[in-house]
Amino acid sequence: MGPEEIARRTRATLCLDCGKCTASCPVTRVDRTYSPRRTVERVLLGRPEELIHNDHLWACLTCGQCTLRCPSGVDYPAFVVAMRALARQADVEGAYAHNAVMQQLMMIMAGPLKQQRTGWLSKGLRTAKRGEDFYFVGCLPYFDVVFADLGVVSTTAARDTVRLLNAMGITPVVSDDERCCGADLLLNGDEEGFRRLAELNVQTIVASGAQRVICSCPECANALRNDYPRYVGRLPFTVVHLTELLADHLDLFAPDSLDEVVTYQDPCRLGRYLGRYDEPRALLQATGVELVEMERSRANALCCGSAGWVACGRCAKAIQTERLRQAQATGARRLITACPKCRIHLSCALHDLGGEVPLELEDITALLARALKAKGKGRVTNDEG
Amino acid sequence: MTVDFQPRIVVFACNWCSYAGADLAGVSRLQYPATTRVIRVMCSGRVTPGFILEAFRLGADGVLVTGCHPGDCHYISGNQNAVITVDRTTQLLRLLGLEPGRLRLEWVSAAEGARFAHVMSEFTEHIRKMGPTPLKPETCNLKPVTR
Amino acid sequence: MTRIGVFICHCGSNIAGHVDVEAVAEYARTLPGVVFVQRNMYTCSDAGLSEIKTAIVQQGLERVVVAACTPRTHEPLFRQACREAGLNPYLFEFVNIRDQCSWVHMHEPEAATRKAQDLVRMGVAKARLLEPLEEQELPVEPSALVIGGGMIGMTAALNLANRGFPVKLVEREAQLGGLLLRLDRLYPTQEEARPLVEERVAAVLAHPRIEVFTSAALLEVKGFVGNYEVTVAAGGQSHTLKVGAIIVATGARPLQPVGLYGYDGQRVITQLELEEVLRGWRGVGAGRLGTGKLGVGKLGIGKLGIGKLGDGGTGEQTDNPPPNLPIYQSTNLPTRVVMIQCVGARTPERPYCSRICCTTAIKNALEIREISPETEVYILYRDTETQGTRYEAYYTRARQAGIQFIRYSPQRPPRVTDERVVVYDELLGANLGIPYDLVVLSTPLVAQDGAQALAQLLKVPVDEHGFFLEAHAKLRPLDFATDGVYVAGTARWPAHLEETITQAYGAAARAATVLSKEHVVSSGVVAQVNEALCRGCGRCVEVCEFGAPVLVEVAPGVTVARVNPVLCKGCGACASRCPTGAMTARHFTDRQVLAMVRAALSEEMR
Amino acid sequence: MKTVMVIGGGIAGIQTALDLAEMGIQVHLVERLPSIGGRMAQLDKTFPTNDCSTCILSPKMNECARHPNIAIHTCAEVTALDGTAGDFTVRLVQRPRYVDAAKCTGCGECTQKCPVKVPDAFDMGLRQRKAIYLYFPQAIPQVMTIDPEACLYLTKGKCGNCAKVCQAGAVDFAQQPRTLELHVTAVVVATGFDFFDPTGLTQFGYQECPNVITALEYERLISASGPTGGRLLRLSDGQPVRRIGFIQCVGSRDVRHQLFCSSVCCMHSSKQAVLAAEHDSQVESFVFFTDFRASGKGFREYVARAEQEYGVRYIRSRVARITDDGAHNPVIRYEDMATSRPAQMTVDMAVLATSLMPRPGTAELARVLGIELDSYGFVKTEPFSPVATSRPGIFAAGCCAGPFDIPESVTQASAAAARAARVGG
Repeated sequence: MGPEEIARRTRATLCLDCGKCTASCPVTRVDRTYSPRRTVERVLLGRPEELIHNDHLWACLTCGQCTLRCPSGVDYPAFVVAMRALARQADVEGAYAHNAVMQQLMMIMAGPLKQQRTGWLSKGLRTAKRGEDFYFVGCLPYFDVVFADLGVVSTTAARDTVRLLNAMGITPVVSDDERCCGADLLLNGDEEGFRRLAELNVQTIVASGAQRVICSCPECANALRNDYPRYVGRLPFTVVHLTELLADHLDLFAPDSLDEVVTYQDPCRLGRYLGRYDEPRALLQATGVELVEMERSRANALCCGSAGWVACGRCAKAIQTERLRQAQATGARRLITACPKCRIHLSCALHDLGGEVPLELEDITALLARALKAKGKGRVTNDEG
Repeated sequence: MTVDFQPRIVVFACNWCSYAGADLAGVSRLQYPATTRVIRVMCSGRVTPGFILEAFRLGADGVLVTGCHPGDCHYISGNQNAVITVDRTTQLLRLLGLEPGRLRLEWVSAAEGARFAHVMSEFTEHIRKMGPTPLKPETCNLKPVTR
Repeated sequence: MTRIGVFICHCGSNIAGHVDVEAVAEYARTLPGVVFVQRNMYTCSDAGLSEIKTAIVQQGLERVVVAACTPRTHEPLFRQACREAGLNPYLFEFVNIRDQCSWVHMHEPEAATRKAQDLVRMGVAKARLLEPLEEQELPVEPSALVIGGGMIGMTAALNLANRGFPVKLVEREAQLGGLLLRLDRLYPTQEEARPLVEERVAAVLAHPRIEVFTSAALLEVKGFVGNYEVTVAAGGQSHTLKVGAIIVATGARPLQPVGLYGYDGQRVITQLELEEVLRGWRGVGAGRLGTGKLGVGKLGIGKLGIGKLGDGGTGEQTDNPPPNLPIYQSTNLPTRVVMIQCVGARTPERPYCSRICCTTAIKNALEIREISPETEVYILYRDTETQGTRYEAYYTRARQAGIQFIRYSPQRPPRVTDERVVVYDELLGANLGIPYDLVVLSTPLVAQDGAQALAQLLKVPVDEHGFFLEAHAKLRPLDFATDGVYVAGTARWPAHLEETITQAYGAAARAATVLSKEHVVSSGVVAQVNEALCRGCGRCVEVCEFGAPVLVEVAPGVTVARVNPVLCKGCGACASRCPTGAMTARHFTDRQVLAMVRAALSEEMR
Repeated sequence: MKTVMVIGGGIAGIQTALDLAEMGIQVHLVERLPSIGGRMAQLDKTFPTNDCSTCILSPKMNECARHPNIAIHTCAEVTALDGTAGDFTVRLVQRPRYVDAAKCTGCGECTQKCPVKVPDAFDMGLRQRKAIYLYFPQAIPQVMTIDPEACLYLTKGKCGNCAKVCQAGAVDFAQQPRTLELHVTAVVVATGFDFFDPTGLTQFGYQECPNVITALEYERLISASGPTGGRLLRLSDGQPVRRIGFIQCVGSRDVRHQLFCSSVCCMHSSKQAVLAAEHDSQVESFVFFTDFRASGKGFREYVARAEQEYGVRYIRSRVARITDDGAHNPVIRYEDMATSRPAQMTVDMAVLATSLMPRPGTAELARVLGIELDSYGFVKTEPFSPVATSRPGIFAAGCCAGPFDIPESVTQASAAAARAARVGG
């Protein structure tokens, strides 16, 4: 796909030069030299190589804020991602975070290895090898290692998810053959790697006999639901995010079980991409917590500042700091995230701020698990596995 | 595994101790298998999980990180960072399903030519027993990470 | 495409004998970017070097790869050759096909040759990505700060000043001289301490290039080797001093044995108190140098002058010695004196040996015998620490002088009763009761109370006992890991006067190695920050042992790391710790190392 | 232009040379042997850090070789000195190497072909070397030397293999001793020490029992680069060592030999015991001492670790006699202080901590330089004017002036640099 093709497919050719995107872009607010409009302009003027060799290509968070507001409906994130694929063909890549360890892991997972990624399973959790529902865990076990020094234990979310599913009477398939969903490779412009991961995951899921895939990570959910079909064709199963599913089981939670004030971070993928703003809120309220909204929420929610494990620098930190300040301003003591990556990025910023912002981050699954009505099966045993 | 399997082993060696140990092995004409390819870094603390994973991703049968003995580090504490790096990477290999035994951290001082040669031979044998890595460049995305 | 030249050394037959150098050369020609390949009998010979230079010029080489022996000995040689031919020396890459091929795979020439080809491919892969690096020069302020106006500080200051370097000498007390002022005599010569000190003080005060600050406090230390900016509070105002090097000579203080062996400052006193007493006995008034201040109550245990303006030297004491001292009546000489060694030393809480107590005890014992030959002196010890030629002889002399040495063990320590000291004699295997007039306790030197604070000001470490911790116990005893800061004397560790004077000269020499240069020059192989990518998280600052990276606020609320190339040692730990990829270890960048990894494993070159 | 001659290329001489050179002062570093490095190069590890000696020494040696302000003269000795402080004239005589240092690349081709084998002095004769040889692997300069007593060509006019195989054409049998005259402003003596030879002391069974060795021999034995590749084996039968006795004060603190204490033995024996345990945790070590002297920085802590972590046992008793039990096991006889009765212990290796002595050449050098020696034969210095000798402009650093450990020697080396740099304007 050449630059013109990309411009056409993403409706960039329809750009009105109105500048609404630039005015909406969280990156621009930190890096004044960055403008989605001008980025598009470059390509429209037939100078794609300028963009390809410019760090601005990697600045976009693909948060979708601009697209949501664009009067011409230009899919700017899709435009950027496609241009990154071109850049990659020209041997140009972004500045990967964490010495590119995440990229390495994703690419190795595209290989033939038999992973051992289900070690997080703990006693009392019911899972299966085959079945109707496939729990797509995502990279949580890897996060536990890579982000150990942030003190974030991501697999807690996996255990809590299984608890919640069990409470719903679902015994999900959990598989060692699951691969990274590949969303980040796609964001890095590595379509080849993404396709291979998609194919392998579809194989695994189909082999398990699952009709439905449940994701606790919005990025996975979005990748499987919206990106996989574009690369590997129609999927023989449906894809849901945990919150979508739980929203029909609010009775699982004791209405007054939790008495605390929290605020909620809308993940870009769950919110602007999948349009799920109400479900997580309904769930939170079902537990009795008082939910106070941040200055920017729902469709206007501010991104957690980093995507694709790339270009996670000064700009990312500024956005994250602003978001944390907004959360702090609500007076809530807990900031609830529904995306493991938001949790990691915001924890990193908290670490950088060195206690300046007295906030606790908690994944929504952890909070919900705490609020589960005590039932015989799938009771909350607050073990960390 | 047949003996004619020639492992491909990437060795990271710190400039001050381990690389010097390799030199001493040479000067002392100590023979060891031609299975290793040494990459010199100033300090074992320079090695990152990314370096190690890149080697495995592209089909290395084994990776050795070598540095100054604890307390001997030319940069005071660089080798302590190497310990963390190798430990983290080992955990990742376990998750990925690649035998952790294919990665090892060894201390070799500038005076330990014999030890360097021994480590090379012994690790080569160890890898021979494990057999070739299931990973080959063509099985993973061939496009290397450049930064 | 970058033009790369590859030079392959035969090293006589050392390489050529076991590696098919022709085949290696042929292979090298096939590598992308390689435009020139040459074999040499000895690339490191004058002939070889001039061939490299010629090729750089005639072939327009932009990178040079030499496949020969080890960079550890020969890299400087080849870099120089590149420099001489006008190529940035950091555009040179070394491939070791002798120590890592021919010599270690002598019996498998094919394998050795294949490996040599791989190593050349790896070298070329890195060479392609090499960047020209600049060595930074920063001017040096050719003057020194000496902290501590005792014998050590003064000696170091004089040596530097006499070499022509201006010196700022900072002392927290009201006068120069330090602990030595309170000593009566010095071992092993038994000469008076005062004249030696006075002579130094006079020389310092008279020296045109030494500026003395007494009752002074150190407020702030900024900068780095060659370029320190120090703020000193003295005489009710603050002075800003620019210096190129700093010497720490703040000394130590003897432990006050409060609560040990019935210490009362009357009949049970310390060796240091005994010095005063001996003066009394000898009828030497403690008058000279206006030492009225020198009551035992102020036994040099004030704390280092660190703190707010003006309070230099007036710091209160931590352990207060008993009141109304000094004590022992100088008129009636004792018939029996018992000295107890290792009081508060070599114990669980203070496991070290203070080195000087045995010799100090011997000195004072000899003085007692000299003043009053009838007096019996007993020294209860654990091990005589009288090493070397002088002090072993000194120990012998003490035994010849009739001083009694009785060894005790920590399991059965001596007991001090009202009339006698009871000690279990290890060798006799029996208890002895020694009636006494005076008990003298040998207590260890302990770190100055202010040492920790000073260490923080200077950003240098102290050990678990509070003594300053040098860069390397063996080969860098007077250096700190931080360039341009040095330590001498008992601030580092208890030591004999002779040793501390030696250290003073030594530290002066170390400082002079900095001050003698017009510039401090950084290596090109240092870390570098891409500020746009930096989060200012400070992980690099945490991991660096040399204080090279620091966080600076570039805009309100925006901090980024900056690396001082002069302090950076190029180890690259910061680059591997950096979460965002903002930190680059130049000459060993991720791209360069990964390129080598890739080349090691795949024929295909990108 | 200030120029300083440093005599002796051990760690003290190296440090003095580097400090002076870094001050911009020209240095002539004169070494009697074919390589600088001195005693420290022969050590395996160093207390109290257990640092590998080579690892920390050889970078400094390379620095000397590389430094524009340092001229290294190996195989050289000082034969005359005239003048006064600030203006000395020195005569050096440089023995022939029979190898052209400018041409030799240190490739070692020649040693492969040399037919003559002689005991290697660097390895305390525990290993053979060739008549043409590199003094030790990290030698500086990296240049071969021909041993004129051993070389067939120089002794019998036969062979000459080395010359034939040397592609660099570096071998030069015609080399003659050279005399150099240097003008220097100051001189630093750093000629180091020698170990007391216990051969005469029959009481310790040295050379009667093959498993009684000296501390330096032990050092080479346990060194990774030594004759056994660091395996701790008995000299008699090559069996691994299980029980070692370390005997302190051999020749030291003894009116019949050296009155002085050698300062370093308590610690280096402790280190050697620790190394033995590190090689093989089964090894039992016993250190027999008179007074245990460990007042240096971190020393007591080190000894505590030796006792608690490595199980080294310390026995306060001066060993009276060592005999061979017939199976080459040393039998150590001493007084058990607890019972005041004679006791004995059979070990399979005994290591003698022999005293540090003035080097044999010291008296002659002192005569040439016109400096005084102390009553023990060390270079004389004054307590409160350290490193200064009896002659203005001439200084002494390290073990030529007495027994000192490495940090003290290095400190004196820097001190000597400071004082030498002062001389002459």
